[in-house]
Amino acid sequence: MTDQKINSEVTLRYFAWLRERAGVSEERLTLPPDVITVGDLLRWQSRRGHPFDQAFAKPEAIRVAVDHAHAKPTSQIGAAREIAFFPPVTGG
Amino acid sequence: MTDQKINSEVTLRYFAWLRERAGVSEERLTLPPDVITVGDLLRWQSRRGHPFDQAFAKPEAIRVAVDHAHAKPTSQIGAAREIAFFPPVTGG
Amino acid sequence: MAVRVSTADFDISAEMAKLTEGDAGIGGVALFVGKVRGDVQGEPLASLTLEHYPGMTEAELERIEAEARERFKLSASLIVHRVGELKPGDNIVLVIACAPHRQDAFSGAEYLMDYLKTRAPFWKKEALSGGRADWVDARESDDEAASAWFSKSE
Amino acid sequence: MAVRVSTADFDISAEMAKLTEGDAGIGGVALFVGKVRGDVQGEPLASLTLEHYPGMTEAELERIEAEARERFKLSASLIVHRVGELKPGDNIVLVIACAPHRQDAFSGAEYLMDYLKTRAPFWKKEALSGGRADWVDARESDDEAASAWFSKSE
Repeated sequence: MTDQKINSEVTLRYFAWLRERAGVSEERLTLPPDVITVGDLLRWQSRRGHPFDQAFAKPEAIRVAVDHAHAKPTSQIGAAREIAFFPPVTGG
Repeated sequence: MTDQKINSEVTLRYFAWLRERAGVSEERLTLPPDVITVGDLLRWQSRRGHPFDQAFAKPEAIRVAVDHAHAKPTSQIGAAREIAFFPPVTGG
Repeated sequence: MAVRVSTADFDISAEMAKLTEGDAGIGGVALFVGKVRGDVQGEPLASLTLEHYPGMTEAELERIEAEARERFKLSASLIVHRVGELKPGDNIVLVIACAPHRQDAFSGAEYLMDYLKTRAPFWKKEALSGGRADWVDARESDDEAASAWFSKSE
Repeated sequence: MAVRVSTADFDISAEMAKLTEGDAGIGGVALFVGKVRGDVQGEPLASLTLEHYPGMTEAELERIEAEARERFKLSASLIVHRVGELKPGDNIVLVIACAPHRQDAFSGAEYLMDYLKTRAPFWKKEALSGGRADWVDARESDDEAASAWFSKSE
């Protein structure tokens, strides 16, 4: 037994070309305990194996929202319930 | 007989409070030969007697259009057919 | 490209549909509607009467529209201005500027309004509910808004 | 104040009437309509498909609207954005900003559009008539238009 914080389950969502390349629109999983920030999460995705390694090969082209709000690489994931990955937005 | 140019008849029009103060919306007349510019015309109006003297007492508050185009005090009247007097515009 | 002076109200959707119909190059449409406010510095307004200079109004609006069209490469544009007696809440003016991209559409509509306000021969007379009626004074800020275009680089 | 995401088209006149009804303090209404252009760099467009992030879209649009309302003292405002498959000439987005005076209305509508374009989670996919379909790239000029508001004093 350790005191290490155990992350709870989180929903990951994917949009636009990221959804197409990841081959999934939504998944529920428990993140590893060393994934603390949005930047950690992007690195984890890029090392996750096919097809995520290719989808996340250029993390600078990917935007992240935590619980429906834009987040930065330095943002803490904390007790987030939903994290989304997508390219820069092109509405309007 | 002199060579002096004889002005032909011109229509003068008045709008908004200038129309109300001048007591006329439109008149046709021949301007004196020494009225060459818009500035001359404003001076002539201010010396024309009641009610024009009062209507034209503050020429800086009056705008002039010659043949449907905004004119300056230095603009030549030339062979104008219609000259209009009005306060600064307030549309929109 | 069109200008119109009218006692009747306008239908914004219909005017925009007419203006954009058949031109698939239009990506942005900016519109502005000026309305009669219900009070003048706190005193209730009974009605607003708009006088204009028939003949010059149309000529001046067409000049303003031609300038905006040239400056912002507008695909289409429209100015409709009402005259006569209007009530609080009534529409006064409609401008529409269509362009391939949004910035030109916005700039075109603002330019049309700024110059319409300083150059088109319309005059407003406000009748207050107390019975007094006064001609509206021209606002210096309108002249400033129009002359600011001279110093803009776009 | 309202935001709406919809597959259906909007009626500009009806939306504006609902927004201004009963508020006699409104003197200016600025509107913007974004439309689907018929070609992509010269190649004919077959259709444009808009994807969005339900839940975040509404939250982000409401944040943008609250900022514009506060910054420009808007009397009322509206954002309607369509999603799904659209054809050339179809409407994509409507923003309306109502204010006592025209400059705040114009600035409010421009602010809403600038931030909607850089922050609201919508993505466009263009299907060309030749059969190719590509996700639209974000334009750097959109980020610049939005960040320019930080340096504006108004």
